[in-house]
Amino acid sequence: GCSGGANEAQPQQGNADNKTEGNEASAPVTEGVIKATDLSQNPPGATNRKDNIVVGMTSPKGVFNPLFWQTTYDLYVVRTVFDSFLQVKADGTYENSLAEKVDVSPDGLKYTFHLKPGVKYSDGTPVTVKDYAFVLKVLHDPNYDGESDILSFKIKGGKEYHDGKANDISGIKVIDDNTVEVTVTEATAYTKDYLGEQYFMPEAYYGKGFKKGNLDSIKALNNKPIGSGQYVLKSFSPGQQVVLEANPNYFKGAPKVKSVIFKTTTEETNLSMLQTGETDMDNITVTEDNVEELKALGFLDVNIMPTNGYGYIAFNHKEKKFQDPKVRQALTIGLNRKEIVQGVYGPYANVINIPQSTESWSYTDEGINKYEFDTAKAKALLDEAGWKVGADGIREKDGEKLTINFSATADNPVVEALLPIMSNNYKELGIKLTSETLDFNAIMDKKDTGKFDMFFAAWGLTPDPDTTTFITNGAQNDIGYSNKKVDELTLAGKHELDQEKRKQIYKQLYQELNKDLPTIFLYQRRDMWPVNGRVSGLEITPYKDFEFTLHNAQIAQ
Amino acid sequence: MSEPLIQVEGLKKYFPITGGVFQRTVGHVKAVDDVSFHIHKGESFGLVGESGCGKSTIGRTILRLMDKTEGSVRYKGEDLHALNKEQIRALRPKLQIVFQDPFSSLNPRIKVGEAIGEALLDHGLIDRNELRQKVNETLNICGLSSYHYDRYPHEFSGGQRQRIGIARALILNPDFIVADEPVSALDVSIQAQIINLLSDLQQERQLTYLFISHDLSVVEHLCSRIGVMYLGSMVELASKEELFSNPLHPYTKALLSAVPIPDPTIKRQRIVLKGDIPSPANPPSGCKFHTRCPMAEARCKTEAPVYRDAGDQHFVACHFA
Amino acid sequence: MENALIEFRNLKTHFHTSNGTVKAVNDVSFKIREGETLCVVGESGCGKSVTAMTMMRLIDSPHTSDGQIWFEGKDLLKLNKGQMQQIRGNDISIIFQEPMSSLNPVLTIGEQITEPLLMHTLMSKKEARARAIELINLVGISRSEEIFHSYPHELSGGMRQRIMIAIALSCNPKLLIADEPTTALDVTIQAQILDLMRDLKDKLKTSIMLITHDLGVVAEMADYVVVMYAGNVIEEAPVIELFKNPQHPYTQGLLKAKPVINQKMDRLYSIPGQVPNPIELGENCHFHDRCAHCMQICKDQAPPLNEKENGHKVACWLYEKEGGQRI
Amino acid sequence: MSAETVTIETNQKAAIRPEASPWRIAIRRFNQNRLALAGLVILILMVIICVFGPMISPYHLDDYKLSDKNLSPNAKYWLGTDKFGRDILLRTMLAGRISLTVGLVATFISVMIGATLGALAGFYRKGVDTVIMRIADIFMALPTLPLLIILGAVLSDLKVDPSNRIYFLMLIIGILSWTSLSRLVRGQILTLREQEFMQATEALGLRDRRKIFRHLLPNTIPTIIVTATLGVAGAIITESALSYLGIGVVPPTPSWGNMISAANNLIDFRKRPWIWVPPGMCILITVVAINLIGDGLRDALDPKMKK
Amino acid sequence: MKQYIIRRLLQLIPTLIGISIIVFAISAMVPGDYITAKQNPNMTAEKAQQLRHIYGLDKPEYQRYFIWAGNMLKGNMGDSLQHKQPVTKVISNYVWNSFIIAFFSLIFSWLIAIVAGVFSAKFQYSLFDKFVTLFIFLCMSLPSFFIGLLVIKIFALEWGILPVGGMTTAGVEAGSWDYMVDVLKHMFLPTLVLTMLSTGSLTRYFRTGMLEVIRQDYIRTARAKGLKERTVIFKHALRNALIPAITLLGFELPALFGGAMILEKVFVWPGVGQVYLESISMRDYPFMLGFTIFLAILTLLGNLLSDVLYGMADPRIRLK
Ligand SMILES: Nc1ncnc2c1ncn2[C@@H]1O[C@H](COP(=O)(O)OP(=O)(O)OP(=O)(O)O)[C@@H](O)[C@H]1O
Ligand SMILES: Nc1ncnc2c1ncn2[C@@H]1O[C@H](COP(=O)(O)OP(=O)(O)OP(=O)(O)O)[C@@H](O)[C@H]1O
Ligand SMILES: [Mg+2]
Ligand SMILES: [Mg+2]
Repeated sequence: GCSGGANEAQPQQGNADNKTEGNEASAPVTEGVIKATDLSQNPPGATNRKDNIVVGMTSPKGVFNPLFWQTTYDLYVVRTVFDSFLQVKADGTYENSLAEKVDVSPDGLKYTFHLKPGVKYSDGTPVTVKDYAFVLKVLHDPNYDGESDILSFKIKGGKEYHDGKANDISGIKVIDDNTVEVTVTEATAYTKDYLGEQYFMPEAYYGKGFKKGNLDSIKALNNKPIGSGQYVLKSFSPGQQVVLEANPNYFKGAPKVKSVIFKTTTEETNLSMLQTGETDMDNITVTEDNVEELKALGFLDVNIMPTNGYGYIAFNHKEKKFQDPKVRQALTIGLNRKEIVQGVYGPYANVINIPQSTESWSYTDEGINKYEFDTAKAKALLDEAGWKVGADGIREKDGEKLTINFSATADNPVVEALLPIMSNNYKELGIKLTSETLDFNAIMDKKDTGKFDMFFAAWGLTPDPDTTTFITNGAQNDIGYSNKKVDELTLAGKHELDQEKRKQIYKQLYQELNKDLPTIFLYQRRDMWPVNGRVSGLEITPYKDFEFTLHNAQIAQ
Repeated sequence: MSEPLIQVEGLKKYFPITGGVFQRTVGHVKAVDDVSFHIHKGESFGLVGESGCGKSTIGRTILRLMDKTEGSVRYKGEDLHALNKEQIRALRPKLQIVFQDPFSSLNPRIKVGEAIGEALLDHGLIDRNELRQKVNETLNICGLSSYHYDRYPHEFSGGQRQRIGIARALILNPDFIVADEPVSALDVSIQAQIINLLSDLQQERQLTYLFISHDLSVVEHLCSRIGVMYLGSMVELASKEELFSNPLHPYTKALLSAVPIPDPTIKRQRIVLKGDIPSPANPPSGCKFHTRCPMAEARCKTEAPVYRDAGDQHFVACHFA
Repeated sequence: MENALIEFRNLKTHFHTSNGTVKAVNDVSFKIREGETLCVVGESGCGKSVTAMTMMRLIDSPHTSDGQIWFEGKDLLKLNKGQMQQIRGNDISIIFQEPMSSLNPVLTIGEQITEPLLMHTLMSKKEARARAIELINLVGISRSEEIFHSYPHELSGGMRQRIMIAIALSCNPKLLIADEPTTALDVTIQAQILDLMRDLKDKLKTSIMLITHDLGVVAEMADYVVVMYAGNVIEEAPVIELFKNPQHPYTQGLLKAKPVINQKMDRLYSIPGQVPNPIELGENCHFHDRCAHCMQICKDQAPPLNEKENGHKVACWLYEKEGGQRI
Repeated sequence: MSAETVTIETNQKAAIRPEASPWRIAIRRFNQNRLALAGLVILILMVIICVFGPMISPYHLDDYKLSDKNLSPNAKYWLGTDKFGRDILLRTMLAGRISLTVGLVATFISVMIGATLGALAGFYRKGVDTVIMRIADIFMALPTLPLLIILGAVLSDLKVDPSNRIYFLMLIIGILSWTSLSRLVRGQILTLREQEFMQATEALGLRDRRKIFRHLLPNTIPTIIVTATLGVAGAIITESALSYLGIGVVPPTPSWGNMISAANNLIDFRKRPWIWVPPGMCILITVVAINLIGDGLRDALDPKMKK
Repeated sequence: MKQYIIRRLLQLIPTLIGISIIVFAISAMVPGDYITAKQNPNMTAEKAQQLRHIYGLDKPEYQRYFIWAGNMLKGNMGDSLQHKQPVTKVISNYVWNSFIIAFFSLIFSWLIAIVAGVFSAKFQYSLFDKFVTLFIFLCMSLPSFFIGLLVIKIFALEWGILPVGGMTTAGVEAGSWDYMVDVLKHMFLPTLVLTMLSTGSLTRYFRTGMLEVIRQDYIRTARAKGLKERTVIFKHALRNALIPAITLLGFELPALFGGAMILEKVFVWPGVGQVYLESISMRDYPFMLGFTIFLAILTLLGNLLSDVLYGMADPRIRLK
């Protein structure tokens, strides 16, 4: 959905300098693809490369192992080199990849995965479900220090294996080379996707020398991955590039582009490198300037889409003053969120009122209060809540002044706009606001220790709407928020297997969150992936990044 | 005479010679090698000798501006080298030195007025507002003027700098001054003025000098006893009358004969010393002077002469004296 | 003897200091002939060193130099840097008065002596080294090999002075300026050095400008003497004439002040009074307030330097016909 | 000639004036140094403009006007506006208050510590040197960034008012940057202390304090001045890096450093020079002014200075 | 001297112990750890607990220190949490890239600084001097990323003669001649900027050092010998102005290996500085500590080196 495009064009007036003719003619495209206009502008740096695509990105760490990857960029490599039963789709749901079909028992406790026949690893050895079982076993290892949290999916016998009470995981049964059955003790909506998402790693290669409790032999192969994915890792130069070559054995057919290079770029110059053709595509921060610049270059297809995440301002719910929903509402209404968002991203972000991406199947705006900026209403709410303006113009209640310490990380462009607007808005409301900028981890630490009033941060979203962010004592809920109704709805959503029913549950959940405002929901911005016009066939969406479709990519000669 | 003011006993000062990348010690320059003498209060003791024979080193070691290698230096019976930092600092105003090289002993960034007066202030010997007055007085005494107060050392001529050095020592009203060639750069008139000043002060204040000089006529005029050094050792020591009328050591004789006479019509015969000057790092065996001595014999090569009293407090270290 | 090797004409060097203009050298003219030893004597601070330094163009304090210095048909004050560089150390070399600060503290003695040799002669490094060691021996320093590798701070005052002498002698200059070269030397070595200079003069016809306070040295070395006072030449004459018949009251005072061995006296004679402040110098005889024969004219007018009999020149109103009255 | 006598007379008076202390003379010489004076005037002007300018500006720190964003210099906004439509002129002046204070105070602190400790180490050598230099070693080896992160967190936990944290910032920059100067000064003092004039001070029995602060340190002033000049620029720029960690200034309060950093992409850089040129110029002018003053001071304290 | 060096080397031990304690304490006090830094939206509390246990983050600080220090003594710096590789391996992966640009810029900046500094001093207040001074201050008044952007704009975008960033063009084969040329091309801009940044302060130090020295008497002596001005300045004067330079040279040792964080980012240079920076913000303690200690050792050695060199530059200095 393209929210408020017309509205957001307005502030552009009077800014003749920055307006290009294109802008004047039509409202800017804030989502979708801006196609290349003039491929002849393509710099030789790009056109000289006939059979490779260079993707600019932050440098991966070199942990090209599905079990241990550390950053998104490692994950990009993992996803091109390895394959799994299931794969995410553009809408955030999953489809079969290596799996021919998946059977789920009606109670959601037994999952039978059927592997496509004849799939081979890049080294020619056949892919079997034993490899899959091997991976699940490693994930249960007591010394496993990767990020995957398989224990929370409660595979039968998994905990016992992990704690050393069993030598095998009873819930994993290899039926034959192509069939595996996994039994869990608790059904959740996400279990199937999670299990299906685990990558196939050849046991013959990775399992050599592996003993329970010692993963060193597997880690040693971090930078020499072998999988069944589209590409094969040819070389990795730390900080420079990852060179990938087409996997001739790829089960969907050998990729068309012979090699793909992930080249390291940084914020400061990634745009320039696109311009000189040193890269073919990159993730560029979306700002009006950047969009215009890229458009003007003419040889880039600019993909713009909503980010999987949102920005918010948290309240400390352990503080009495924030326990009153009226206060939270007042602070939301009294803050000119639209102005902040526009100031930073122009039309390339929108104010949100629920903690979910517009792209998600669970997204809803039914019965959602928009909390439009309204100082008078905010003042009224505060009055209602018992915070009366004191002699010095600052509100007080029971002798306590309404003062707020606000913390924010400074390396976020939003903060720069947020701070002045917030302090102006809140001053108007009769609130004394002091703000500080801190190192990200310092804020996280404050969050953990509860020594804060309000802070600004951004949150990443997963394709599945299940989260622990707002449930009482949830793993990610460190702002002390607690709401029975939210707890119930979240759990219901987690355990309901039917998507249509889940949708209903989440609608209620979001309505409740929207009403109760555990945090001030601020904005969802856009991501931007400009791709050189000579490259086609890539599908780039919020949930499904470019790397899944690399094998479809083609270079126009 | 009672106890001597300064007693130097068996003083030795060796400088290490270093070599190689790691600057290992490969030998020693025996700059001062077992020298003993004493100076009484109110006396001026002259020290003459070959250049590089260790006179300045003696002067500095006596005042503990350098650490000794061996021996002792007593001032009023107190071993200067045994005092701690504060004790020696308290004594400093009483023990002064005029450096041989006037320029390098002046800090280029400090005006001479301050350079002369600072020690007074630092020792709390004078009030700040009397300082200028006092410095100007001293400048005048030393043949400089008050307009020199605010100038930097590099703006002075060699002789003027030397006088600054003298003023700096005198202003502290010391008991004992090591004067290391204090008048070498002065023209004779000012030289005369300074020497007169020094002897006046001596009479007035019972000042004691260790007067190091090459100018034998000046030494003769000012000093009552004179020591002659050669290659780190004292070779002869006597009252000036004795020494000039009856020099016993061949080196002293050669020295006296070489004094230039300020009369172009007189051409005098001087004793020419032959041979290379030996190295203090590796002094000759026996009598150190034997390599150049016109009277040397075989025994001089092997046997070191004893430093002894040849009668009447005339000490000498020579087999033939 | 007649050929002037170098001639100073109306040389003036004024320093500009924060306290005022110091007229260190104020209208000085004299010449040095080939093979002649010229001694400059005078009150300490009268401008002897500055005269020498001006000739070498080595003054780096803010100053102005006026007049001419003719050397081999060239005015040294007008030469460019390159030409001057060719002359320094080669045709004219100088022994500075302050031996400690004049030697580079971080270079070995050897390096400092061989430098001008390598610069001005065609010697190889080895030859230069041999020559340097020879020079060190020549100026009477033992353990020349060791000294070659020593640093200046390891030498005694006299040794440093002799190193300066060795450097100055290294290239057999046409003119040697020796600014109090033997102050730190004992008389035996002084005699040796003076012999060395005389040798040089005899063998190579080197001219020497010797600045000294030691009238004994003057008597021994000089052919001709120039007496300076407060930036002016006040008297000049061949050496015997000067010692025999000093005319200027200052010169007379100077000769009287010298202590002589075996001449017992209680107090040394010294000229009363002080040298005038070089900032305040007026147009008069600068010696007038210390002079026993001071006349009115001395206070009003500067006396010219006029030649009297026996090649004797003196600047004093006493010897001028139009001399005023005594007061 | 007569003209000359006149000058001589005036000079003479100056020379004779008895109360002329060394500082007086240094100040007089400083005055004679026109460039140094120019530096001083520029710096004072900067300070005046930064202090009083914002008071007469029609804009205010908290003002922003998105409809006026990214305007090039014009009659309304003399130096243009930034991406939030804030007046660059006002921000530059406000930033000057912070940056000038930080630059000068932090440098002052680091120079004081560095020069003193360096001098002590060089003068006493042995144990004192070992202790001070090992401390310096340790300071040099400290990872600055984590240290600052801690400091930021601590300040935040102690609820120190963010607008006061700038004082800690100055202190911390000062404390973290004294080491190089101390080593430089020590190195020089090691040579200086071996010179004969120091033996003379020993002979005079001067107190160590006087030897160090009157005889040795003035000889290292040129180095100190260079370090100080470089330090001011460094501190101004460092400040902007530190605001991220909770010890610098908090937006919207500007500083020259963070104003420039705001233009950290090629587009602003290319298209909107008015965003970064004013703060950049201000830093440059400040540094040049301080350098001029420094040179003047050095020349004034240099007895052999030509002029 | 030998003794002095030995003593100093022995002093390294307590100093390093002190540094290790302080550095460790700092790392322990820094808010957050690797787990919080990751901000994984799926991380459950149990999982976090588990990971902290595996990483040893749940032990008391002093215990962690002794384990870490004990391993350090055995030459084992541990594994980087982010890279899942031994810290030494990670350092060696990146440090040489930093080293080469630092090395070249060191050479260039010292050469330029000596020449510029000496001439600025010799012709103090001349047009040359003023120009050099202004240029230096210009470089110093702008943050380094800024100068980086400037040269990228000119050389890469406008003239198109040099690449924007990185160390190689994507796809060029390592080892070939083309590769060498390619790397040189990529090196040029970062080296240039690094040189510009470090030349400034060096030049200033050389200039003042020379200003002090060229008015000394022994310079007069050197001139009196008729030496060429070049010899006078570069041999006689420069040698005496070396002491500050030696101090600065000592600082270069850690700088050679420390990486230039901001420039590496601007030029996408695969240096260690950025990795270090990231290890700090990601709380990758093993790497952060390991590299800090590595730099600390270099710092100590650099300072020791300069102390030893003092004695060689000036025979009067007696450090015992
Ligand atoms: N750099 C300078 N700046 C100002 N005045 C100076 C400078 N150098 C010398 N003078 C002054 O010039 C005068 C002459 O100095 P000069 O060194 O020529 O004396 P001199 O005749 O060599 O004396 P001496 O025999 O003591 O060495 C002195 O009064 C001295 O104070
Ligand atoms: N710091 C030092 N290091 C090594 N040797 C030194 C040092 N200082 C002096 N010497 C040596 O010690 C000897 C004596 O030096 P000293 O300065 O005492 O001689 P001096 O008698 O004063 O001579 P002069 O009359 O020439 O001044 C010389 O051979 C000199 O080389
Ligand atoms: Mg001596
Ligand atoms: Mg002189």
